[in-house]
Amino acid sequence: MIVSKDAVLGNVEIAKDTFEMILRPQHMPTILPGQFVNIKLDGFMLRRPISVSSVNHNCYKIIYKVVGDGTKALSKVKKGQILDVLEPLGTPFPIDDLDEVLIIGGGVGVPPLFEVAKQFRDKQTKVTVVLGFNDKESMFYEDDFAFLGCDVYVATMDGSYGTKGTVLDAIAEHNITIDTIYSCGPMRMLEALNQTYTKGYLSFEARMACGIGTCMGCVCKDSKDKQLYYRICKEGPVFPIGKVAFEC
Amino acid sequence: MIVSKDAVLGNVEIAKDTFEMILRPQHMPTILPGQFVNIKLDGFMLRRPISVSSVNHNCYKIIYKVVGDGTKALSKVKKGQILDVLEPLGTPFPIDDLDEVLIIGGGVGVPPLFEVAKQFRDKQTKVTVVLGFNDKESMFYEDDFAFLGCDVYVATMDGSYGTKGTVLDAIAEHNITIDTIYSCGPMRMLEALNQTYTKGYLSFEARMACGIGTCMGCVCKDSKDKQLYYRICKEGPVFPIGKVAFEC
Amino acid sequence: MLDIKLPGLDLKNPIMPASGCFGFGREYAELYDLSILGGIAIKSATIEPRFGNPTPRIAETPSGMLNAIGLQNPGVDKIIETELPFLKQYDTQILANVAGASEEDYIEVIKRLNDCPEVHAYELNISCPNVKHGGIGLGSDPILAANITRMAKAVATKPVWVKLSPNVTNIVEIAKAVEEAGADGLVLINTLLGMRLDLHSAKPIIANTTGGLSGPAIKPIAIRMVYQVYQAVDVPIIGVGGITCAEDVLEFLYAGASAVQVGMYNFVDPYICPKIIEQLPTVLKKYGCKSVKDAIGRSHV
Amino acid sequence: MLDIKLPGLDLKNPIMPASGCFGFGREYAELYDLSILGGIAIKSATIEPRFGNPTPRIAETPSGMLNAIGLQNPGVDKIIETELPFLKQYDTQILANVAGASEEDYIEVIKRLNDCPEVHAYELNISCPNVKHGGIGLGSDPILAANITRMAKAVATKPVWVKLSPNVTNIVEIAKAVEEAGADGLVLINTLLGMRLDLHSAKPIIANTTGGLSGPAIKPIAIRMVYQVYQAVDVPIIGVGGITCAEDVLEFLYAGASAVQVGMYNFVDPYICPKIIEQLPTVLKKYGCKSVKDAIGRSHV
Ligand SMILES: Cc1cc2nc3c(=O)[nH]c(=O)nc-3n(C[C@H](O)[C@H](O)[C@H](O)COP(=O)(O)OP(=O)(O)OC[C@H]3O[C@@H](n4cnc5c(N)ncnc54)[C@H](O)[C@@H]3O)c2cc1C
Ligand SMILES: Cc1cc2nc3c(=O)[nH]c(=O)nc-3n(C[C@H](O)[C@H](O)[C@H](O)COP(=O)(O)OP(=O)(O)OC[C@H]3O[C@@H](n4cnc5c(N)ncnc54)[C@H](O)[C@@H]3O)c2cc1C
Ligand SMILES: Cc1cc2nc3c(=O)[nH]c(=O)nc-3n(C[C@H](O)[C@H](O)[C@H](O)COP(=O)(O)O)c2cc1C
Ligand SMILES: Cc1cc2nc3c(=O)[nH]c(=O)nc-3n(C[C@H](O)[C@H](O)[C@H](O)COP(=O)(O)O)c2cc1C
Ligand code: FES
Ligand code: FES
Repeated sequence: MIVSKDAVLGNVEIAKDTFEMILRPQHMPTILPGQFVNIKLDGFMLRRPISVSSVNHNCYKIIYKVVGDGTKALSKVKKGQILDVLEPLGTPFPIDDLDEVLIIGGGVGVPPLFEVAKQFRDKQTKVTVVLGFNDKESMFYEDDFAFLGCDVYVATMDGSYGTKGTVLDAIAEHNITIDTIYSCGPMRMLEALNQTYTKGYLSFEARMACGIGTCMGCVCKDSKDKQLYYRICKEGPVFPIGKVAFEC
Repeated sequence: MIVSKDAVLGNVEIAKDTFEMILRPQHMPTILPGQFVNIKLDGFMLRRPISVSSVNHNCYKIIYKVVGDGTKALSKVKKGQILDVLEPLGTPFPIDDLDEVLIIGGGVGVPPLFEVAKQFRDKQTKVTVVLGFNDKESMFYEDDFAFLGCDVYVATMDGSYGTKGTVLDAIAEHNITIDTIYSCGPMRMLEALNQTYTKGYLSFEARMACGIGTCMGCVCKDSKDKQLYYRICKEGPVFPIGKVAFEC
Repeated sequence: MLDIKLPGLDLKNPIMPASGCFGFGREYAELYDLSILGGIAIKSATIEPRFGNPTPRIAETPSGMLNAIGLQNPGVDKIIETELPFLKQYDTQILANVAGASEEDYIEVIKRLNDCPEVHAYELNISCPNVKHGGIGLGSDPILAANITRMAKAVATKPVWVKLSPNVTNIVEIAKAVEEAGADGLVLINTLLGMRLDLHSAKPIIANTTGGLSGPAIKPIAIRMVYQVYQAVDVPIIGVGGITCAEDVLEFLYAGASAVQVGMYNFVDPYICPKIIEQLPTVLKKYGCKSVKDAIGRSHV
Repeated sequence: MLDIKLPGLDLKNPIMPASGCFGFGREYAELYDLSILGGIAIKSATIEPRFGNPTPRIAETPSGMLNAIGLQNPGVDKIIETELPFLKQYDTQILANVAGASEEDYIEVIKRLNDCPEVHAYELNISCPNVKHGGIGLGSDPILAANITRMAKAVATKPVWVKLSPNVTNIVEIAKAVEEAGADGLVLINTLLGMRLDLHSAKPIIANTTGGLSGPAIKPIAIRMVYQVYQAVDVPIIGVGGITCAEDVLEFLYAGASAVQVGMYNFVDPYICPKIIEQLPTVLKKYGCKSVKDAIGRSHV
């Protein structure tokens, strides 16, 4: 982990209230799929954790949705500005040796999965992607996943694009039977997947103060041993499916 | 008084830690000599009161010294930025009918006196100016007053320019006997002038919250009637010499 | 949608400027029509005119400010003579904030204001941290707080609201004592006692040493106190502390306030009260509240 | 110039991370050498391991944050077994923060830590607002506070510092009671009880309803309390609350603190402690202080 001054190379709206930002660190660290960065914004006390969606030689991308004052301020940041960022944080998705894998992303849970798909495709793994959004306007990255050579299916809650309903509805409709999943998205989606699948990884969110494992703000319990806990910012955000308890 | 979004047309360092900023209101109000504006800065709770130093058709100037975090932030403002400003505030210097007048400014008390000098010169009044600074590097506006056609004398505390000592030392050295003064500067200087002169006006400072007369943060007492008080932001900052008590 | 009827206060909307942050309205009347305000809590009135504390009385703090005005006011007689007639021209509700150095002072101020039709209710300031022998003692002891409330109720011809101090171990205890003593409503909170030192002189910036902390910095404390007190009392609550926007108002309503006061933010944005009044319907709707009444105490259901 | 000798704590500089804001140092040890720190106040230790409160435990506030961790910690035995040996490698002073659900718990934790040479002094946390039957009661009553202090002193083989709660009517009364009961020093302040509501759900953001407010927002309150307590007691004070820079440290020293703790700002800038230590000599000099000792209590002379 480093504290970096990252230069903003771009910051554009790619879907409804959803922005893609390119950041160039002073010294590019190794960032693995599923890791996140923690961004300081002027006028806000706590940093904002955002997943890295894609990594290049000397820069990386994030995709974020404007949901409150902090992400609104982030959306106003201009090309050329410098941001104070802790990077990278958290335990990544392991890119296991697999013949095929199912990637399931919901809303702003989609971003970290793009780098996952990229790295699996680099290893020739067959990648099937199911993306869930509220509506067509909120959708992003369908084409980008396709360009990697993934099979991509989309579900929207209002049926304005793809399957009407959740990612599980899309999986059923298209008879997708791949049993190893890599997923990130809203809690309810993760909980449903946790009950349906037994192999793969889920990535979680939590309100964080430090993002580096000291404040104990972001903990979750082990699914079996209620004395055992994990820090989502440190042992997570990625956990093997079934490892983490959903009530907390 | 209006709440205005003022465009910054310039912001340059004109002496040690001393900046001159040009502001253009959306709709230029009438600003009289000695009045001040109250500037909101991002990240600061209270506005910063700064005197107007010079007025033009659709814009005005302020001169400020970097003494703390707020004025430091102000010094970082870039040309083209928009500031949230209450303007104009306070009771101005009356530009009385006089044959000659002595203007005495100390440090960042100098700025409001420039518009005073300008308006007296427009009325053909003979204007003598005595400016006091800590040192030569902190000096500003000697030439500008001269260009208006004023006789200008300077004192510096360390003797690096003009008379060594205070404005009173310069007045003594140059045998200036004009008895009506217009002055602004540090409290100790105003207090000394208050004891020496009986005609003219002094402009005061105080820590302010509202700047418009409601919070009672900035009051001073009448020099005779200890039950009577004035709000420096409203009845002031300019008072006839002798009117205001110095202990408070 | 915005109206709410409270003891003595028939508010067209739940927004009023807080005592000490609006004077007697004269300066703001130059900016907008005061009749749009739900009400106005006027500056604390005392029996004698008061000059207040020495200056500096103001210091900035992170997301807040300190003040030690010391209840400067022209005295109740002068207020009756010059300020209330001025306020009379506006169609709004006047909450007269009452303060004093002794219980007798409070009672005397109330007696003189009883005959003024311009005043709709009283706000007993038993919580000002800036007066030496004054309110602070009353506000931090449940027995003293109940006592002054009872005395005020005995003479007052209008409803009595009591404004509590947050500088206490147990706000609920005080609130209950005051309710039991007959208070018609509670106002929460006054300022927290704070201090800033000047790094050059090493002395307090505020001449009076300490000052009252207000602004967004204290909002989480105010919300907590309104929330706790709402669960313990039946009288209505007016919430105050750190409000800067309509969303803040909604948070106070949810916590249990029936109306709110806006304090120091009037200094930052002199148009803040009209702005909030304008935005409140949109914000209520955005979060699914049909009216102000619908939002009150929503956190507790 | 920066060194200061306090009961149990021989500090090379007056800067230590505050309890709960630095874990047991492991994460920060990856960033810098912990030996540069004056000391470390480690996370509260309880007898049993504690999971703490449900999540969310964190909320942002203007110039501050709320937390309701609930004293999550692995329990004193595990701390002795795995954390203290880790900290032993660093040349710094360890202030072991002690908490519990009952007086007996505190005493038992102290007994177990008595034999650990890694621990230089105790910090009794009688002020955590996030434990139900726990510290908060102790910290808000002078008799209870004095009692637990006396009990701790009776068994402790190392100096006992007592960390006070700001959620009280009269901090001076508590401080004096604790001093009289034998405390070797005082730590001021813990967090203020606050709350935030979610506008969508109308429910508290913090699952535990309320949380402890920390950060720059509370600094004026902390400074005021250190200032007041300094005038009333003879034991040294460690100041904490809202420190973000060396200037803030100086303000606490002036108010009467002999050393300080940095809390939540470690989360904002993980390098804040080394930065402050580096800048402190310059800042002391700028304001005319020859040393830390020279600055302590300067506001009072
Ligand atoms: C590991 C991790 C990875 C994330 N990756 C992404 C991403 O790639 N794209 C994206 O759009 N969002 C992502 N999020 C969620 C993102 O952090 C929040 O949407 C954001 O912090 C909201 O800030 P705000 O100021 O706009 O909202 P506000 O509600 O005003 O924020 C107030 C406080 O709550 C916290 N907060 C609010 N919502 C969340 C949330 N859902 N999760 C965590 N903290 C929250 C904020 O950080 C802040 O401290 C991620 C969160 C985590 C923990
Ligand atoms: C009517 C009036 C006119 C002024 N005109 C000028 C001018 O033309 N040029 C100029 O350089 N300065 C002027 N000042 C002083 C200027 O307002 C302060 O230097 C400035 O507010 C300092 O802000 P800061 O954040 O840099 O300092 P900080 O010390 O960090 O400010 C903290 C707080 O203290 C207040 N404060 C600090 N010093 C002063 C002061 N001397 N007077 C009033 N408030 C203060 C600030 O406004 C702020 O609220 C004027 C002040 C007043 C009252
Ligand atoms: C400058 C100033 C003066 C105040 N004077 C009074 C007063 O006279 N009587 C009173 O009851 N409260 C007074 N208060 C407290 C406010 O009414 C209010 O309770 C407090 O400021 C918290 O609200 P805020 O955070 O919105 O400012 C004053 C506050 C300020 C900032
Ligand atoms: C996340 C968090 C956890 C804390 N845990 C503890 C604790 O276990 N024991 C304790 O005595 N204080 C605890 N505190 C309080 C701090 O030690 C400190 O007193 C307080 O945060 C004020 O300092 P600050 O404003 O610099 O954060 C905690 C504070 C935070 C923010
Ligand atoms: S956010 Fe602090 S431990 Fe995870
Ligand atoms: S600054 Fe508020 S009355 Fe003058």
